[in-house]
Amino acid sequence: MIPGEFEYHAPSSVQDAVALLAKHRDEAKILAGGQSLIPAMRFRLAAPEILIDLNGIGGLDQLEEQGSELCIGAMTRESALEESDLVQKRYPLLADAAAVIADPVVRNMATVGGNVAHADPANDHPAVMLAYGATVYAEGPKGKRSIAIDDFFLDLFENALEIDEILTELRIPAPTKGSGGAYMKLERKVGDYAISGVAVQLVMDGSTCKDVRIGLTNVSPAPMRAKNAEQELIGKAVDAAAIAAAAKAAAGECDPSADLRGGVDYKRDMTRVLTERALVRAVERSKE
Amino acid sequence: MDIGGEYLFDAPQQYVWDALRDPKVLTTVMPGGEGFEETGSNEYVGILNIKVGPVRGKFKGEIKLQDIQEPDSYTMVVDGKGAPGFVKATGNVKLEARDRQTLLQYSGKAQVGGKIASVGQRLMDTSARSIIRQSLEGLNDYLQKKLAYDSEQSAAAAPPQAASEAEAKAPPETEAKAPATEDAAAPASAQRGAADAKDAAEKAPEAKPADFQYTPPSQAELARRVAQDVAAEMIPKPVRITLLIGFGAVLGALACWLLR
Amino acid sequence: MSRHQVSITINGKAYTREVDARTLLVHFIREEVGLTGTHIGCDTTSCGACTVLLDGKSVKSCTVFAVTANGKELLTVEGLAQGKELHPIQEGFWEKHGLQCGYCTPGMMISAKHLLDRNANPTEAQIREGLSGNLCRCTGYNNIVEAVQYAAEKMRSDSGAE
Amino acid sequence: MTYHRPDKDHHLEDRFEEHSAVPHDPPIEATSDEVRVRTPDNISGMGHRMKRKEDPRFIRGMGRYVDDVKLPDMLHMDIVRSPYAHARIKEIDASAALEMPGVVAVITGKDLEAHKLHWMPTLMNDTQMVLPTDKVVYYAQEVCAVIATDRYIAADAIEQIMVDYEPLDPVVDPFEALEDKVIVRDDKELKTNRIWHWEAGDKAATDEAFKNAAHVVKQSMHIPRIHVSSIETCGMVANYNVATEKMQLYMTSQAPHAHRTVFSMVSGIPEQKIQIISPDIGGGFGGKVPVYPGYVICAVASLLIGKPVKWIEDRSENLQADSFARDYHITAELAADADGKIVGLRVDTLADNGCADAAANPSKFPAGLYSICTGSYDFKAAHVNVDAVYTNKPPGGVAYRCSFRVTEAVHMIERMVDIMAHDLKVDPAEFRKKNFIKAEDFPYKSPTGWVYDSGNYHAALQKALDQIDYDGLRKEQEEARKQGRLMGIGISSFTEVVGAGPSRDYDILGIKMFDSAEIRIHPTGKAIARFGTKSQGQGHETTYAQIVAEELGLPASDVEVEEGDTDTAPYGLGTYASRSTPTAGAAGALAARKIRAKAKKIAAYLLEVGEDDLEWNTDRFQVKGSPDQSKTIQEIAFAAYTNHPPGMEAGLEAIDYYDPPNLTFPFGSYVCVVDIDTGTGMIKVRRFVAIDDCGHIINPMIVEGQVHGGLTMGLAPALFEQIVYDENGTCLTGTFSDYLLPTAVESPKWETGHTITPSPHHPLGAKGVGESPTVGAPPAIANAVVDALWHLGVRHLDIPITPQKVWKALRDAGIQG
Repeated sequence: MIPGEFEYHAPSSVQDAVALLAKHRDEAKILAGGQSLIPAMRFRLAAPEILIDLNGIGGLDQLEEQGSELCIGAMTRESALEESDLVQKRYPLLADAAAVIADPVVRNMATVGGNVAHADPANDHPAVMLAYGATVYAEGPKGKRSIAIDDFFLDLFENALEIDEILTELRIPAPTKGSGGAYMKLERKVGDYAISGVAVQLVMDGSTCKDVRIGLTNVSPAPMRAKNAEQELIGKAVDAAAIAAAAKAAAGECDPSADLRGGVDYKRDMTRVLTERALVRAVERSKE
Repeated sequence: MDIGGEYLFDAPQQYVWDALRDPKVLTTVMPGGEGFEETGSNEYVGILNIKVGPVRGKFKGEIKLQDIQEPDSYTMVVDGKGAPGFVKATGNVKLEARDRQTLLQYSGKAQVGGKIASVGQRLMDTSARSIIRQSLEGLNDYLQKKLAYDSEQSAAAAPPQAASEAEAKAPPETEAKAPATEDAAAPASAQRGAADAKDAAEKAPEAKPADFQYTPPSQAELARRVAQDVAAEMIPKPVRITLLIGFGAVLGALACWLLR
Repeated sequence: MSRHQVSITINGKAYTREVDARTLLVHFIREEVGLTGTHIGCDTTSCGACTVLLDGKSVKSCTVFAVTANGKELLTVEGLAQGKELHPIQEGFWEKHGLQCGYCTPGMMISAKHLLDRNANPTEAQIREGLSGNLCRCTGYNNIVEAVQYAAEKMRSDSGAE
Repeated sequence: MTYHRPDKDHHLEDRFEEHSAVPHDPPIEATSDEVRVRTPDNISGMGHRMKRKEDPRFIRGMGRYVDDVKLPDMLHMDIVRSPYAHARIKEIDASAALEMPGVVAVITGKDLEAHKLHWMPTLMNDTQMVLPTDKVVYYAQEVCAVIATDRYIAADAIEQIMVDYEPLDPVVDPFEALEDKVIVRDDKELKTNRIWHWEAGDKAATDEAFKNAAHVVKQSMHIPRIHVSSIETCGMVANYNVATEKMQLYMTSQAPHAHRTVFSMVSGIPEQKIQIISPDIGGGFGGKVPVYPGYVICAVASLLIGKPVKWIEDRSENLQADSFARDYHITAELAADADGKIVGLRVDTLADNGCADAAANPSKFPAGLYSICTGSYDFKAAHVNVDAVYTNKPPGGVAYRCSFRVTEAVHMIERMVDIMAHDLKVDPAEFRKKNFIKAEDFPYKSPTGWVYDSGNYHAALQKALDQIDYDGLRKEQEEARKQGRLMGIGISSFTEVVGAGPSRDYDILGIKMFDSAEIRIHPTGKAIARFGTKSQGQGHETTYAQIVAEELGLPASDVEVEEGDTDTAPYGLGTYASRSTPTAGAAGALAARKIRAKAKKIAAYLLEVGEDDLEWNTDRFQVKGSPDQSKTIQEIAFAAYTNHPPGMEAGLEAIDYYDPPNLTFPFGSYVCVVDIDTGTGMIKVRRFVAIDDCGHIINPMIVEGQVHGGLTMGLAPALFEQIVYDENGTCLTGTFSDYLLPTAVESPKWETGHTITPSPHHPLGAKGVGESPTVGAPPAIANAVVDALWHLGVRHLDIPITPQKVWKALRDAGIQG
């Protein structure tokens, strides 16, 4: 349970980090919170030759609204979300998720950027960011660029970052009139990955759903949106029947794998149940 | 772990068959594949450097092909070992012509053991599926480029006789189906059995490694295509890449886990 | 491999050592510095026996590299008491029988400190949630909750008295 | 061990006369709710909520556990483990590892074979490999070990050792193992996986009872394989001194003395040259009773190299290779007459022992005390079968905080009783009351031969029902069902059997299961007391001091308690199976009484009166009728060294080896309320009331703490924990991410209480309590869940009852959530 040897770099700027990444490419790995990477290294399932530690880079942990967006620096610790009044008051979906990621001690080290960049469908932020329609900002040798979250997750642990790019920031749209969101996660115990998790962000116009995005956690090989479920709601009156139809659609379009958390049928049905509950909660919140 | 699924290749059956029988091709299309070699009658040994996210593992694999029914089906027995664990798998691969396309169906069982299974149980299935998808996607990519190359070649070669002696051996082909007839027309020495794959590689026109240079896309690129495929709603569900296997699949099962 | 000079202040005292990049913070604390009150229980960020405060926040020191903690301040269980005077959390654990084998206790108390530093008057549910990153196999948690409640009250009255 | 059948339950030899003839001191007392307190606060004898004496070092981070031991020139060991559950080892190539700077040695089975140390005996007289020379028989089995100057280097080196395995088909399922298609132990003469067959009770009488029964219920169940998972893993620092030829072993040991003897017998090192020090132990729960290969390799490494060697398991090694608990596959039948009285019990059991019979049971009890399975109920006919098999899994059969298989027994009978009550449409509480052994029937002889010392089951159950408002809950349940809400109420009225044990029946590898105490009173009236047991969190330093205080009137704070160093502590069998208070605690009381007897002589001398003129009062001997004339224990102690009577030996000390006349039988009634989320199948334990009766209480605070902890460790297997293997025999629950220990969030707020029905034969009337809740809680929870679902046609759910199991039951019943 001792990690293998590696060469360690602690750059003091994103530019330096990018330069290191550009130089070492595939041999290098970024260390953010390390709460996924270090255990993998301790099992020697991961053995990067070069580790580029972002913890010494200042200014990557901003958490503030700019214009019509909430800007979340990549190195923002999960616990910062929990402790932020802004997030608690205006971003209930994000706040819901922040409270159920891993456990409270892990959340002090784990970062939002790491959680997203890892592109693990079992992580909670990917579904949340998909539901928010977030924008990912990455920095590479050619400068900064933005990537729509819908284009970000490619496959299990595969994201759209180039090999020499670093995720530096996430931005999510600020709430508008009638918006509401909720995250529902079913876990065997605290600290576990979700059996299933559902992130909903919607905009209501009276009882009609103007817009909705639904992200699913740990029920597909890559983080996914429940687009069929969304289609069951958009432009429709959100009543029990519509919610049930959307939930059923989400259960149908997810693609879980069996593991110790449960079988495929169970996970599908949990996706249905949680979609229903998350929608109900999000609609309630849209009225607040 | 039960494995099974299907994949629709945009290539004629013989193309798919030959590629599936060619260790060199498989080595190239599988993410992390590294030099598979034939060691005996339909037996191959090779290295697979699996990469799933931050997790990497090197596996030595032995593959046996059995019950070979050219060009329709075979059974693959895989035995892989590496520091992170081991895999044992048996899979049936079936090809079926669908017009100019070929439907590959696979089913079987894979057992993954050792450290990867023990500490990364949650990712066993998902990782295997991911690697398989990427392998099949990679194979399709190869076939597309190969087809394009061959039709270019045949277009160029059709009016005048091919200059090189190697190419001269190969009758011109006018369409992608050619390899099937081509194979049948090959010298009598080209028997099924021992050096089957090698023969195919050496004698069939599509296997001109010196001429046809194939550069596989990066794993990220394959992943991107998988993502696009999965996202693309025009792809009918049954044909969507729902599962793994075949060659890449079984070996893909090697790649697993990862903790939080 | 790379070796690095690392300076970490632990319980107010600076320690400078040259270590491998891969040296885990928990090993730095236990082996390099010799403070063995911080324990190792699971190796996978599950049990929290290795919890320490890193710049005031509880972290699992088995999942942090010592090099990452370079220049930072740590508080371990050995730094809770002021000389002979126990910290209210330590008092609470003793008074309320919040420990049995004592192995998870240092990490549990550090997590409790993190919690109480941010919430002086937590509900029982908040205490349970706040300690849910730390496993205890002996106590069934009832008395740990009471110990934290005891400490919270004591800390509130102490600070009120000032 | 050869396969033999049938072997009658050893215990069936009738002990009734013997046990019921035991002189009672104190005499049988009626059940009470009041904790007995006979000493003032400053003395803090029994019954005081004394703060723990051991805590100051723990809360300051100054506990000293094995991994805290650091010796000069200490080397570190790491172990290469098998990725296969069954494979032949063709070659081990350690050349690359040996070339690494800092690597001192690589130890293989062949190296141990040269010293005839490649096999070791198990506690059940079976054999187990230390390191294999031929084949591995379970996943994560030790294959070879690296000794290096640093634990990081050792970890690097094991990656460089190339082992060539020839995989063999494993047998993972115990029922398949019975078919003998794959033989796990081909080192044995008999080529079978069957280890033993064992029976208890009267088959003919049981068959007859079933023939005449009006109601019979039958249920199969699996008590799954679980792991104790103390937060501290196992480890050792072995320190062999070449000059003195002394082997000092710091070891995570619950039974250091027995381990010393085993080490001596296995290694040939003279026993006086072995010192085992079991320092602070970070939880045991039975997992630190067996001798694991790692200990032996570590000790051998130090012996061969002549330097200290440290070995500390990581969590995955601990979960995957150390002894498991449970893993009994049970089919039970319970018969009742037309009046709803239980008349018979029939039990068939398949025990999955893994690759060796390494259960931590008394030698004569291959299935432990499993035949206690008639529980708290009074009926005459029972018959129990157990067959044990080898499979390609780690060996074990440790307690998981219980007494030798009593948890399996209690789970079975409490489930069966609940099923019968539900089938008969009788309230489960009423059904229990109707069938309980009555208070006046103690001592009670069970149909499988046990002699229960004392009990009052009705009182404990009634108290639990009252405390939780059982009637109110049943009404609420009725209403809830009408609204489609699912709640369940579960009861468990268990009888524990602890305190092994009487030496005639109980031994470990032939060593009788007595335990010991040695008390020395210093001239200034302070004392040191040493015991043969070893606390792993139970608080012995406090409770034993309170026992001495109770008996001698010395303030408990003046009594230093030591355990765990075999060079200084008297020989004892250790701490497990809730035996410390029943055995060593009794020894402490009796040693104190020996001291008191001598003290009386000294007091008589000092007061110049006859011994018969003296009476004991709390902390002094006083002249009868003239309490002013007295000598305190402190005065007497001083005199014992400064002014002792002529002809008397100086000093004031005593030792006692206590051989209990019988086991003790703690009991209790637990009531649990659960709410079920019909959408997700999630189970929430809303309330849990536990009424325990462990006889006289030494320290109520510690008893409550033990009960709380035991309840969470009962909740764990009921809802969360299970060791899972795949078809290859790979353990899939190799980390705490997949082996699920409950946190403070999953664990409810436990509500506890007690009744006190003293043991008639224990010197203090105490019984032991640390494990009762682990035994009693799982069926209370399982019964509550099934109670919530019974009307939907659910008769039984195997533990751990995961949300998926509940969800399936709900969906099968057409409830869509």
